[in-house]
Amino acid sequence: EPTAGDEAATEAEADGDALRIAIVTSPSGVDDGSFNQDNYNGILAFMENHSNATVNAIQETTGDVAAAVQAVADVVADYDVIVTPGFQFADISSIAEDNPEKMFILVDANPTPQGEQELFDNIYAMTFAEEESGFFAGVAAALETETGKVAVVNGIAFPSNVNYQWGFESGVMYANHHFGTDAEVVELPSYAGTDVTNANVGGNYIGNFADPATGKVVGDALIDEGVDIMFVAAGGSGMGVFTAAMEAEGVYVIGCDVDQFDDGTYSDGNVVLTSVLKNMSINVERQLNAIMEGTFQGSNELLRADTDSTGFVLENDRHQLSEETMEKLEEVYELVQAGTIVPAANFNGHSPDNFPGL
Amino acid sequence: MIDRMIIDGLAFALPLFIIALGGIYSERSGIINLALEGLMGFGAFSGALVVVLVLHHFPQLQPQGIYIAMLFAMLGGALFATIHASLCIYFKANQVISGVVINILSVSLTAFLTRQLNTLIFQAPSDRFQLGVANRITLPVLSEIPVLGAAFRNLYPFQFLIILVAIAAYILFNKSRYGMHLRACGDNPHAVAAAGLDVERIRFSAVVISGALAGLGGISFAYSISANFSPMIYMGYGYLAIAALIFGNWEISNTLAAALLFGFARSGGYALARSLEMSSNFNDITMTLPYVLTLILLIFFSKTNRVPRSLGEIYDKGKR
Amino acid sequence: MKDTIISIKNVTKRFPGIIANDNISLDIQQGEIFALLGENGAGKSVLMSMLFGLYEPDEGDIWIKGQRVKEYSPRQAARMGVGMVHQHFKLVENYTIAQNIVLGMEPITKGLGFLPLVNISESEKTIEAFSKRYQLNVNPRDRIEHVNVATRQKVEILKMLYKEADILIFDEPTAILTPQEIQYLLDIIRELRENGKTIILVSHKLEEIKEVADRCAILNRGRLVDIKEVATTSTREMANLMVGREVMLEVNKPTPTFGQVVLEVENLHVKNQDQITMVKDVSFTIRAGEIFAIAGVSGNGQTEIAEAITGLKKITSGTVRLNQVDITNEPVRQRNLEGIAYIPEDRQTYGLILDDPVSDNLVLKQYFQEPFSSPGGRLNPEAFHHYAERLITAYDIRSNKGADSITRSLSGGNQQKMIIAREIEQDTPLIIFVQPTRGLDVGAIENTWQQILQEQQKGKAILLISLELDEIMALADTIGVIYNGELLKVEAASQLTAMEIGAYMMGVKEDE
Amino acid sequence: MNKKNPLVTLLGNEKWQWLSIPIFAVLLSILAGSIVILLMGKNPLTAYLSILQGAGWIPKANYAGGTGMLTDFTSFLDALAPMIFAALAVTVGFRAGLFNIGIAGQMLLAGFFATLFVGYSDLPWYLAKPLVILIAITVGGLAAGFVGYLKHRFNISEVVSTIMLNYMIAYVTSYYIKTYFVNPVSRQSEYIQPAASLTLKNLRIAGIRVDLPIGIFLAILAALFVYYLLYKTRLGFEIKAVGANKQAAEYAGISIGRTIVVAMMISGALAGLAGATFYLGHYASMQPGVLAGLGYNAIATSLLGNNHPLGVLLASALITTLDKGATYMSSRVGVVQEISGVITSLILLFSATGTYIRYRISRQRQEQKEKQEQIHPEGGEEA
Ligand SMILES: Nc1ncnc2c1ncn2[C@@H]1O[C@H](COP(=O)(O)OP(=O)(O)OP(=O)(O)O)[C@@H](O)[C@H]1O
Ligand SMILES: Nc1ncnc2c1ncn2[C@@H]1O[C@H](COP(=O)(O)OP(=O)(O)OP(=O)(O)O)[C@@H](O)[C@H]1O
Ligand SMILES: [Mg+2]
Ligand SMILES: [Mg+2]
Repeated sequence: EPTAGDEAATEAEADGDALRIAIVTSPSGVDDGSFNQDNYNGILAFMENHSNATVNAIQETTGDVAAAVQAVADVVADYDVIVTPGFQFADISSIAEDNPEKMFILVDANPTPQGEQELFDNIYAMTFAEEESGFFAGVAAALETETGKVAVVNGIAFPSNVNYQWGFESGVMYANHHFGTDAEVVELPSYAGTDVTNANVGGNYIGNFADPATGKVVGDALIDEGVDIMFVAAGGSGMGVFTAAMEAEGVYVIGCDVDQFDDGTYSDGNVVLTSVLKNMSINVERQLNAIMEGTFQGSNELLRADTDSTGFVLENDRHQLSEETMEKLEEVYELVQAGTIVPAANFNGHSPDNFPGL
Repeated sequence: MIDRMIIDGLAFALPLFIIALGGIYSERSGIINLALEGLMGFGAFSGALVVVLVLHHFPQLQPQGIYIAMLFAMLGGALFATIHASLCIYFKANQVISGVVINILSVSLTAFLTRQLNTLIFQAPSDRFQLGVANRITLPVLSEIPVLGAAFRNLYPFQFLIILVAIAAYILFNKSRYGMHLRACGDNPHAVAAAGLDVERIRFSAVVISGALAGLGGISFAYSISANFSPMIYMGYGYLAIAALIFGNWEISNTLAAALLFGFARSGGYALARSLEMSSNFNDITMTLPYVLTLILLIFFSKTNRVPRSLGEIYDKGKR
Repeated sequence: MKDTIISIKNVTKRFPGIIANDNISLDIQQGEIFALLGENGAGKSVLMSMLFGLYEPDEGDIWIKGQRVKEYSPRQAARMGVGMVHQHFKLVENYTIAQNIVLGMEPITKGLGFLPLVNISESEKTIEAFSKRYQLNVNPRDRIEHVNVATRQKVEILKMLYKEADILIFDEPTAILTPQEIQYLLDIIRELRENGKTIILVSHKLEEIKEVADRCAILNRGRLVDIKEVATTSTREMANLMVGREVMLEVNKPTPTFGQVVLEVENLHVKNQDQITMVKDVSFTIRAGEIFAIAGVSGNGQTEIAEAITGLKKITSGTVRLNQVDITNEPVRQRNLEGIAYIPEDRQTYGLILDDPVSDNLVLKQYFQEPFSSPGGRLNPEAFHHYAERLITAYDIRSNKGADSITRSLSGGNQQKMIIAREIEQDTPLIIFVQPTRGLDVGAIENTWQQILQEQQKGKAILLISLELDEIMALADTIGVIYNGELLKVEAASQLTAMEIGAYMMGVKEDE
Repeated sequence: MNKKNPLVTLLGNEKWQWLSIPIFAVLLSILAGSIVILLMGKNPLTAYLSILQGAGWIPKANYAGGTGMLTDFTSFLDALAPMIFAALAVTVGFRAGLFNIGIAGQMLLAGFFATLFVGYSDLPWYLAKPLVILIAITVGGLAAGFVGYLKHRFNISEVVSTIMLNYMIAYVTSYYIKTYFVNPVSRQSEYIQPAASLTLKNLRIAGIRVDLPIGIFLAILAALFVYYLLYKTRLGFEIKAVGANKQAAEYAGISIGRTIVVAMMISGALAGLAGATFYLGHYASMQPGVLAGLGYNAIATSLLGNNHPLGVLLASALITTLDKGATYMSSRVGVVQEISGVITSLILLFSATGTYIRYRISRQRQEQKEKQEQIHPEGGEEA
């Protein structure tokens, strides 16, 4: 109905430059204190400088990809910008095609190609070099371990998870070579992952992103093997690994994606050694600003340390690393930023024991 | 590995058992209770909410946290159970339907409230209540027994409480006047009324008790699995408890055996997976172990099943 | 002059569609045996239930021991010393006899010195002694689900005595007892009166009332007709008051002519679900045109025999032949088609689907045949309706909406008519009647007996299982008496007296 | 005349009680929902209107490119189809006296096999689509028939066996999906071929993009079929007899075991169709290890529809409307979407009291009648 579309246009003009933003999320919602929250914070930060912008948070409750896209389709008419955090939203490209005047910020996935088309003028898709974050975790773990045994726990061997795993292993390897540590990466054969090409990639995979019970079993099994630091990139299943660490003595975890320090508190302290980050909020804010300034450009970006998009927690009261470790992390961070170090990722042709900068 | 199997098996079986025990109270009084899943979840929600509130203001109470949580989980479960009890007893609703509806309500209500309360009260948006863990306890002497000693190692505080509550519930159920009246209600409520007792009150209290026990089980799972309350607690353990109690023929001791079977089949499944060293993909297959086992055992044990005679029947004083 | 212990003043009680008690007033004296007499549905049980606190009067009040009872409940009744033996037993099946008797007044022991626990062993001892004292011998450790009806009756009586009631209500306690047991019960009732108890006895059986009661009240359709001194009133007078017209239950039984053997039962053994043998080595034959009656106290295997013949229960061993065809292993449907009609004992559970319309129930055994359904399986509602209307007229089945009435809304008597109509219309060589007149009033009984005799005239073989000796004496050509699963005696009806049958029903064998 | 009781006046007509009582329950819960929305400081009227808009019943103010009211409405129908099937599955089981708690598992298994054998094949649409339906019916029917068999043969409560089977099916299919046809981006099974889909996706009608669900036509047919089955056929007569009174049915010569198994198979076949329209229609993909919540909601939906196939159609439409409209309401009114879940459960909660309402009405009508009878005693006697 063309008339309806016209109305929307006039409405938008009447409000002047008021940007109408929607954030559509997977079941956990914008206030999950985690992944979605970080994206939402980017919008809130933007709104501090643009007080007449509005934001509505919409939550899709099933977690199914088709449902996720449907939720976007249901509301797209009423907004100028839609922020969609999560791989579930890759299929919004079809909506973007139909709504060239709307802008989309897609986080953690590239849009699904429509025919030959992979890039869309109105979608800014950001993905992150998880292997870099994993690398920092690996270096920190190798430097901090008391038992000399560390491990990485993941959900399912999808590329993002394998990136984290190999990045972590690269980091441990790097520390062993350059900082004189002697850390061993423990892998349980029964939890080895099979990646999307059906190759066995090792690691410790829970086999699920929403099964904390099995997460705890895997965590316990690793602790039984003597592991005292676990890097956890396993979604909801990860909470089980955290619990296992809390129940054990002297075992720590490294969080991922966002600062997970608050998830680690328990009666005797905190099990979160540090968290390695994907800096989504600053990138969401950047793109919203770009929209305001008229410089917004659709693209599929793999974001790295060079734009401060990957990293680790810096605030002193949000991590438990020694000063020495922090110094070494700063050191490798610069090398990663400069591209001197390129940790191994699922499909970048490197492996944890052979990557540039090792 | 066997240690781990015993420890984890018990830690899973006991909460499951106490939920099923709640189910026994309700069903032996004549009220079908498919609502256990929802009662368990709501109980866990209440316990977690209260403990988070208390610790927010009195952080020094941290060590007592788990006990506060268990107490309020029982209260919350009991409170939520009054809905099921009222629907089934006073509003004469179909008991199966009421149970299913309560489960649906519980999931949506706790998810909604958790989010709202975190933002409103703690100004910290989150979809869960962080609980922290309970210190685990190892019993001296007993834990030194070879192999079986594992059953006395690394125990959660809730395991002790569950055992205490279960013993009390057992005595109340099988030895006390109240228990005798309750079991009679499940067989022939008219006989109970003729004996000058109030059937509706007995049944109401039985359902409320079942809510309290389910709540206790729920908060135990919350502590032992993810150390927080989130809607992820609704993993179907309430339904599993129903299976356990039917498997246990509505008898407390048999149901304990059924719950232990589930617990050990589950931890045994994990142990099996580890020893076979198959890749993580096969986890899903080993996870089916408890259910396959149950179904097979049911084939042998169901013939003699004795459903409480008046189970599910709407009690109408005037009916002859 | 004795004191008034119960005073019922202008009491009215209604149920949907019926006024069960209509403005009833009567006084009962301390220490008397007061009988309550009336047809089925006259409102006797309802009135007693109000005395016992199960129902509340809609209007009027009840005074007990000079006190007006308010917020009255069975608990309250027990406190005031009122006890009741219910017509429909109210027993917990999976409890022992002792547990049933003490329910609500359990003796307590202190477990570990402080826990109030039910003292089962003490209850058992008490009950054992107690049952000896009243000579109502029961084993307190038996579970109710394993004992027969007579024992259950005893348990109901013991329940009341145990609660030390001094006002004892017996609601039709003799309906299921043998003549000997009835005598015995009446003795107990007399003895209780000697002990100063007040007794209210509800019964249809005029002889009993005549024998023990001091006074009797007659109810008819919820109204109090009269109160009589029993000593100066004849049974005939009471009967006429009860029914409101002259009654004469008399059967004109024509001399039967027997044809070929229709049913042959040989060495039948049947177990119940607890693997207890309920029928032991039973053999008998029924010829065309013969009424073969099985007499016996309820629970001695009668139901199992009927169910074994109809195929509802699995046979442990033995054979059943119908018209020379061995049907021992045939399914129910097949047997029906080959010629067995069956009026079951428990009409509400087996005979009818109460929530379905009358029409569906009337075709319950034929719905799958033409014209009720097509060969393809499509139902023909018109045929249902047509057929039902015909039976409703032919058998005088009364209901509010004819074929479309919900079966539950019909009175018990009309429900029974539905079943009899359906079964007789099958026109099968064998008809099994179990308790065909239970719960029917005199008129309906007359009618049913006539129908049974008509079928006999048509040359049907009839198996009649009844607890009512009168019925058996009135109808049977041949009588088999069953005790404890065995046919103790099979004899032509003319060769047996009621007292003899009663003795066999108690298990007294010929040589004793 | 004595004064009339409003409840009796309003809902007293027994012929319409199957409709009037659920409507009464729904109105009560909408009222309760309004209070919740008011408490959150929002306008309930806007909220409810936007639910209707979101489900495509009434037009929205704005539509996005290429979409219109028809887009929303067909999308609603797409979601409605599996709900109807699932609720019908419950109804058939219920009428035979069986609680099929395993709808979700039967859906999943049927969807899985249809996806496995047809979803990724190159079959042309005229083979693929009927084959999907056939497989779904067969797999669902067999899975549930197995439950019926266990019940009949081994006396295993269908409640327990369906719960066990739900878990087993969820885990086993999860294994296969994750191992053999997972899409690494979406983390669920690869989308099926359009030829196999029961929803014709991305059609353009007058320039508007619509997803046309074939399933909805099938679902309405299925409702008619169930109606026909239950009320017009011999088998339906037997199913209802077994459900209403097992002993009486056995007495009448109906084979209980066969009827239970057949009823379960029909219930399962309907559940299978729910699975087909859910996984190969509405979603076109499967989430590993996730049982559809719809399988449980259907139990309550069937009750709301009074376990009557036509009532089920209306009840499913209502529940699906609430579900579909929730996103748009959340966006327009700014309340969290979970509110709609709370309202749905309130509706179901109130509808569970339908028996009680009916009971109260008959009681009160009786009292009224008796009062009248006292005024005209002779008239009452004949009534
Ligand atoms: N709970 C009830 N609900 C509805 N109607 C009832 C109820 N109890 C009794 N009635 C009706 O009240 C009337 C009186 O019943 P009551 O049981 O007192 O009869 P009765 O005189 O004891 O008959 P019987 O000799 O058969 O025991 C009957 O018509 C019966 O249907
Ligand atoms: N469960 C019930 N539901 C509805 N109405 C009932 C019920 N029981 C009894 N009634 C009503 O009470 C009336 C009397 O029932 P009851 O069985 O006591 O009749 P009755 O007087 O004994 O008649 P009959 O001599 O035919 O047995 C019935 O006609 C019916 O309207
Ligand atoms: Mg009576
Ligand atoms: Mg009657």
